[in-house]
Amino acid sequence: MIAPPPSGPVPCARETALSLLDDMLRIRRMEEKCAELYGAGKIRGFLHLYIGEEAVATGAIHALEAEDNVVATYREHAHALLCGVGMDAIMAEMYGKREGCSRGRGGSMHLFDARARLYGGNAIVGGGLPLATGLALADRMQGIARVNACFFGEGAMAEGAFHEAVNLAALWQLPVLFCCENNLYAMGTALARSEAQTDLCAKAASYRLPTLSVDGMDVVAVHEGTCEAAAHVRAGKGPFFVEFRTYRFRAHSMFDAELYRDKREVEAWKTRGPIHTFSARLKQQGMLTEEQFLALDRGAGEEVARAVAFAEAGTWEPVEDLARDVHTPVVMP
Amino acid sequence: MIAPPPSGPVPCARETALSLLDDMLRIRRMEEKCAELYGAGKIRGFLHLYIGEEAVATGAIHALEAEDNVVATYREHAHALLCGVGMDAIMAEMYGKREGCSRGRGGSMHLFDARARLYGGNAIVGGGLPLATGLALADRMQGIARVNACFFGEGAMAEGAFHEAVNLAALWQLPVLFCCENNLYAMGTALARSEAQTDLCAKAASYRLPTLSVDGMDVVAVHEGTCEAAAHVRAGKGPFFVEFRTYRFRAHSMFDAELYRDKREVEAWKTRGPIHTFSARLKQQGMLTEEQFLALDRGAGEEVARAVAFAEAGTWEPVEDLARDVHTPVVMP
Amino acid sequence: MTRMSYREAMREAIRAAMREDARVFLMGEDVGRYGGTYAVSKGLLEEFGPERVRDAPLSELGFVGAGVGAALGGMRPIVEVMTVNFSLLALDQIVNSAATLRHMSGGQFSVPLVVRMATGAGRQLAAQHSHSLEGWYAHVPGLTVLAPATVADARGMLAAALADPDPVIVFEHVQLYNTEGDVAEGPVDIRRAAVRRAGTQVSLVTYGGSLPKTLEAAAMLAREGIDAEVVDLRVLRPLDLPTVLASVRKTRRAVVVDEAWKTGSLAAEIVARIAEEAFYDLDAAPARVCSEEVPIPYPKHLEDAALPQAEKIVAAARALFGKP
Amino acid sequence: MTRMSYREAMREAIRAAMREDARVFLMGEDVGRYGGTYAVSKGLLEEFGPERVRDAPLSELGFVGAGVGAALGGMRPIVEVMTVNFSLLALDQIVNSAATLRHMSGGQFSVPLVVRMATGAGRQLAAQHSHSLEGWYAHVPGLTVLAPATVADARGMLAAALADPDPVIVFEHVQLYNTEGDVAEGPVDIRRAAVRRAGTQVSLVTYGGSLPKTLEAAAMLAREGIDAEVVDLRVLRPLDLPTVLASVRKTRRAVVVDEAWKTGSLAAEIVARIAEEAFYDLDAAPARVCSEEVPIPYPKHLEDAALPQAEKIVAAARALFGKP
Ligand SMILES: Cc1ncc(C[n+]2csc(CCOP(=O)(O)OP(=O)(O)O)c2C)c(N)n1
Ligand SMILES: Cc1ncc(C[n+]2csc(CCOP(=O)(O)OP(=O)(O)O)c2C)c(N)n1
Ligand SMILES: [Mg+2]
Ligand SMILES: [Mg+2]
Repeated sequence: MIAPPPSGPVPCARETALSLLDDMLRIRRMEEKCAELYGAGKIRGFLHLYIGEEAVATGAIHALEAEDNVVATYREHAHALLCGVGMDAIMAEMYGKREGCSRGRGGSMHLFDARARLYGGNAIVGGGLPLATGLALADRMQGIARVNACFFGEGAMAEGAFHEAVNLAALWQLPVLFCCENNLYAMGTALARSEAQTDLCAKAASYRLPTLSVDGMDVVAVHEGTCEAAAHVRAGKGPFFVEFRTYRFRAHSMFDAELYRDKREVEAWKTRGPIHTFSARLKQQGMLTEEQFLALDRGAGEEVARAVAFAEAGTWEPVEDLARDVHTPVVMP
Repeated sequence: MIAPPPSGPVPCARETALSLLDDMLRIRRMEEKCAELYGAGKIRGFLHLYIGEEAVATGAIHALEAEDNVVATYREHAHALLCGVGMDAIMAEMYGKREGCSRGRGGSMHLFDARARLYGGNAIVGGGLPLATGLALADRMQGIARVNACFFGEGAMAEGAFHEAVNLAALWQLPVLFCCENNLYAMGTALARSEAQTDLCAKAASYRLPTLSVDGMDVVAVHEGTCEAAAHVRAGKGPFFVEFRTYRFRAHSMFDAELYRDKREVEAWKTRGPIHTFSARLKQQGMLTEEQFLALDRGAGEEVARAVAFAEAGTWEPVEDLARDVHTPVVMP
Repeated sequence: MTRMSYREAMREAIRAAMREDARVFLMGEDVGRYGGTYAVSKGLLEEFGPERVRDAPLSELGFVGAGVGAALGGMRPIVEVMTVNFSLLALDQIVNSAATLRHMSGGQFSVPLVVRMATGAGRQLAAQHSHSLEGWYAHVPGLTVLAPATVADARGMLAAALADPDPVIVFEHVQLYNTEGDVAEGPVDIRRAAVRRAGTQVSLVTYGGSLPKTLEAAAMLAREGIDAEVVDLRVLRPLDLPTVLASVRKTRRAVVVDEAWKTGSLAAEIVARIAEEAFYDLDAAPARVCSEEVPIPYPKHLEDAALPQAEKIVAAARALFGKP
Repeated sequence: MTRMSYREAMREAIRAAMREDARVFLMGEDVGRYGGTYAVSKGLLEEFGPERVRDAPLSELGFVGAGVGAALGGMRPIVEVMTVNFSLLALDQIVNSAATLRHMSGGQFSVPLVVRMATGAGRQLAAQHSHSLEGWYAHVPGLTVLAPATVADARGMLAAALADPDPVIVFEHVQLYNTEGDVAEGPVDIRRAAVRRAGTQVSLVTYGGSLPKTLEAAAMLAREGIDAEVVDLRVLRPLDLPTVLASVRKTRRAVVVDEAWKTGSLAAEIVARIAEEAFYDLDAAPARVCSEEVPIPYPKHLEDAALPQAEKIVAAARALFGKP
C-alpha cells in the first residue's frame, strides 16, 4: 500500500540540499525537545508535533520568498521556524514567556510574527482558510504580487470554511497557495471516513483551480512542486492547490492514545521518514558525509539548547498587564 | 444563449400529462393571487414567488411517493401544494391564520405539514440541506426505504452547509435526492458571480455522487429525470444530485427592483415558459383542446377562490396563546 | 444640517469613507448589482465599481473571514452581513479570529474591520429572520459594538468605526431605515451614550430600534405626569456605564428596554450593573421590557405581542411608582 | 451508590441510554475510533458498532444539522460537539432549526435532539479553546440547557434530556471530567436548581465548572465565620428562579459566580432577576465573580488571573459584609 521510500539522485544544488536537510533537522530536534519539555510540565496546553512531516513545511517554505504571507494551523512550529521566527522566540512562546513570539499569550497553537509575515497559528480547524483568502484579496486590491500560502490538514477539507474560502479564491482569482498537508488522519479519523472523495486534488479541482499532488516525504519533490505552484500564483494566474502526501509519526497531540491506527502502519511509514531517506540519498550521491550530517545535527541541537536557555531565562508578563492587547492603544490627537 | 423552448411530442400518457399541466396551473394561479393579496396587505413579510419555475416542483414531486420526505426553501408554495398540503391551509398560513398549515406561526417561508411529510420551508439559505441528510440518516438507521428530496437554489451551493451536507450524504451513502433549482440568480447575484465552477453537476460530482442536469422548463424532462434519480435513491444506492435549469419570471421577493438583469433576458426566458410550451405541445399532439385547457384553468381559479375564502374566514390565534409550541407539552406520568 | 433618511445617511457615510480612503471597500451579498437588500448601497457600484463594491456569494463564514484577512492585509473592509440572523454562520470568524487575533498575537496584528448588519424584528419575517443578537456580540472582548439609533449616528458612526484599529460591529435596525432626521458633518463620538430626552423621575435605558418606541413611551408618560429621561446606549461594547449610572442616580428609577429575548439579554447586563453599582440610589427595583421568550411569530398581532411596545414600557415605568 | 469519575458517569449514562433505546445513537468528531477527545465515549464503539457510535467528519454545521434531521426522522441522536468553541460553527442549525422548528411548524414537529459539548477554560488552551458560552444557549427560547456539575448529575441528566421531546444542550466543563463522586440509579430531575451547601448569610449562585471553586470559597468563608449557601443552577434554561430567590431571600446577600466574561454573562441575568424580584429583601447590592474581559491567555498565571477563583469569590462575599 505504502509507496517505496523516496530514492534516487537529488536534483538540486548541494547547498540547497544541505539547507533543506538542516532545516528538517532543526524542526525535528526542536520538537523532540518540546515533547520532553511537555513531559516536564514546562510546556502546557495542547501540543501538536510535526514529527514525520518535516519535508512538507521545509520544501514548501523554501519555495516562498520573504515577502510572502503564511497562514498555518495549530501544528505550526515548523512553519514558524522556517518563516524566520527565531527558535528562541518560538520556545519562549511555548513556555508562555513575555519574550515569546506572541508575547506568551498564544502558546504552541498561536505562533505569530508580523516581521516574518506569519499570520498564525489557528486552533480552529479550517479557520485560517478564509483569512488567507482575505490576505490575498488585500494584495490583489493593492497591486501587490505576493503568494499567500495557507497550510491546513486534509481533515479541514470537510469543513464549510474550506469550501467557501476556496470558492472565493477561485472565483476572484486571488493569489492563494492552498497547501494541504494530507497526513491521512484528522485526530483519529482516517481520510476515507471523512471524505466521500478521497482524491483531494480531484476534489479541489471542482473549484476550477489547478492542482498538484506530491510526495510529502520527499523534501525535493515538495520543493519543486511548491515552486511550480507558487510561480503560478505569483504570476497573477490565480490560486493553486497542492496536496502533500505525508504522515504523522507521533500522536495527534499529547493526549492521544492512538487507538485508531496500527503500530505497523506507523512503522511502515517511518521507512519513508523524510530526514533519513533524504540524508541517505545525499550520502549516496556523495553530497553528504556522516561527519557532515552529525555536524548539522549538532548545530541543530545547540540551537535548541540555546532556545531552551532563552525560554528559561524569559520573564512572565505581570498579572497587572492581563488586559493588554485586547484593543490597540489609540493615540488621541 | 437561451435554448429553444421545449417542443416535440410529450412522451407520457394523456392522464399524466394533464395532471402535470393541471398542477402547474394550480401553482401559477395560486401565486398570482398571492402577489395580489400581498399588494392588498393581506399577506405580509417576505413573499417569494415561483412563477416560471412551476415545471420543477411539478415534475419532481410527481416522481415522488406519498411516503417520501420533502425539505424545501422559502420559495416553497409549489412544493407544499404538490406534497398534498391543501391550498386552503397554505393560503390561511400566508394570512397568518390559525387554520394555516403551520397554525399561522410561520407564514410564506415556513409551510410545514407532518401528514404531507413536508419538513418546511426554511428561510436560511442552505439550512435545509443538513436537515435532509439527517432525515435520510434516520431512515437508513431504521431500515426505511424512502427518498428524502431536498430542494435548494443554485445560490445555496456556495454555502458551507451544502458542502458539509452533501459530503455526509455521499460518505454515508444516505437516501437523499438533492434537487438544485438553478434559476441562474441568487437574489441579484448571477451564478457566474457566485461559483468558480458554474457546471453544477461537475461541482456536485466532486462528492462522488451521480448527477443529472435537466431542462427545468420542460415538466416531462423534469419528471423523467427525477424518476430516474429517485429510483436510484430508493434502491439504496445512495444520494443523487439533479440540476433543474430554470428561471424565475418575477422579482426575487416583493422588495426587488430587479436592477441586476435585463428585461429582454426575462422576456426571452418567458418564451420557454413551462405552462404555455407544455400546453402547446399537448395541443399539437391532440392531447388537449383549448376548451379543456380553459376548464383546467377555471378549476384552478375556483380552487384559489375557495382557498382565499377559507383564509379570509380563518381565525386569529388568541394573543394569550403567544407562547404555545415553544416546547412540546409533556404529559407527566 | 441636512435632512435625510437613516438609509441615506448610512449610504452617505459609506460613500464618504470610500471617497476619502482608497483602502475602504464594501463587500457582502447583493451589495452591488442588486443595490443592497435594504437599498443602503444603491448607486455605490456605479460610483466605485465592482472591485470596491464587491458582491459576495452566499458564504457568510467565507467572506467575513476574508474581511478579517483583508483587514490584516492593509485594507479597511466594510463587510455587510445581510442580517444578524445569517451572522450566526460567520460567528466563528468574528469571535475566534477578528476579536482574538490582536491578543493572541501579543499585540502584533490589529484587525481594522467593520461589519455592518441589519437586525431586529417588526416586519413579520417570522422566527428565522427576526433575531436581536446584539447582546451576544457585546459579550465578546476585542469587539466594539455600535447601534446607531438616529439618523445622525447612522451618518456619523461609520467614520469613527473605520478609524478604529480594531473590529467594530454596527447594528442597523430594520425598522429604522425609513426614519428621517438631521445630520451634521463629521464623525461622531463612539464612546458615549446619549441622553435623548432629559427627565427627572425615571430613566428609560435603550438602544437601536427600540429608541423610537421608548421616546414615544416617554411622551405618553409625560402626559400622565411622569417625567422620564431616555438614555440611548449607542455603544453596546464597551458600555458607557457612567452615563447610565448618572441618569439612574438622578431619577432613582430605571426601566431597560431591549428587543432581545429577556433571559440573557443585554438589558440583563444593564440591570445588573445598575443593581451592583447604584443599589443604594434606587427607589424601586429596576425593571426590563424585552421580547417574550418565544421565536418571533409571523402574524402581526402575535409579533406585536412578542416585542416591546410603548404601552408596555409605560406600564413598566408606571409600576415603579406603585401605580397600576 | 457507586463511586466513579464524571467521565465514567457520562459514559455510563450514554451506554445505558443506548442499551435501553435502539433509537439512541452517538455522533460526533472522533467519538468512535479515537475514543472521544475527552475519552467519554471510550469503549462504546466496541459495544455498539460504527452505525450507532458514528464518527463524523470535521463538519460541525453539517452533522449538528443532520442530528436535527435525524431527530425529526424518529431517532434520538446524542450529538457530541467536541467543545463549545467549535459549536459556533453549528450555531445556525441549533438556533434557527432545532430551537424554532416546533414553533414555526405550529407544533407539528418536535426535535428530540441532545447536543453535548465540553466547555470552559483552565487547561491553558488559550483564546480560541477556552470559551464559556453557556449563557448564549440559555438565551434561546426552544432550548433546554443543562450544566451537570456533579458526578451524579453527569450520570443522571442524560436520560432526562433524552426523554425531553425538545432539544437539550448539555455542557460538560473540561475541569470536571476527572472529579469523582457517588451516583445513584435512575434519571434525575432537570427542572430544579440544587442547594449544594446550606448556609444563612450569603448565597453563592453558580453552575458547571465553577461549582467546585464556589464550594471551596464557601469553606474558606466558613473559616472566617461567614456562613454561605451554595446554589448550583443545574438547569440554565429555563432557570429555576424560585430556588435562587428563596435562597437570596433567606441570606439577603448574593454573589453570582460564572466563568463567562462578565459583560453579558448568564450571571448578569441572575443578578438582574435578583434585583428585579428580591430587591427589598437584599441587605447589600448583589455581586458577580466572572472572567475578566480578555480572550483567555495561555500562560498559567495569566489564565488563573482571568478566571474566577475561590479567593475572588471569598473577597466578593466578604465585601458584602463591609469587610475588606
Ligand atoms: C472547528 C474545529 N473542530 C474540531 C477541532 C478539534 N481538532 C483539532 S485538530 C483536529 C484534526 C484536524 O485534522 P487535519 O485537518 O487533518 O490536521 P492534522 O491535525 O492532521 O494536521 C481536530 C478534530 C478544532 N480544533 N476545530
Ligand atoms: C444564510 C442566508 N444568507 C442570506 C439570505 C438572504 N437570501 C434569501 S434568498 C437569497 C438568494 C438565494 O438564492 P438561491 O439559493 O439561488 O435560491 P432562489 O431564491 O434563486 O430560489 C438570499 C441571499 C438567507 N436567507 N440566508
Ligand atoms: Mg490530517
Ligand atoms: Mg437561484
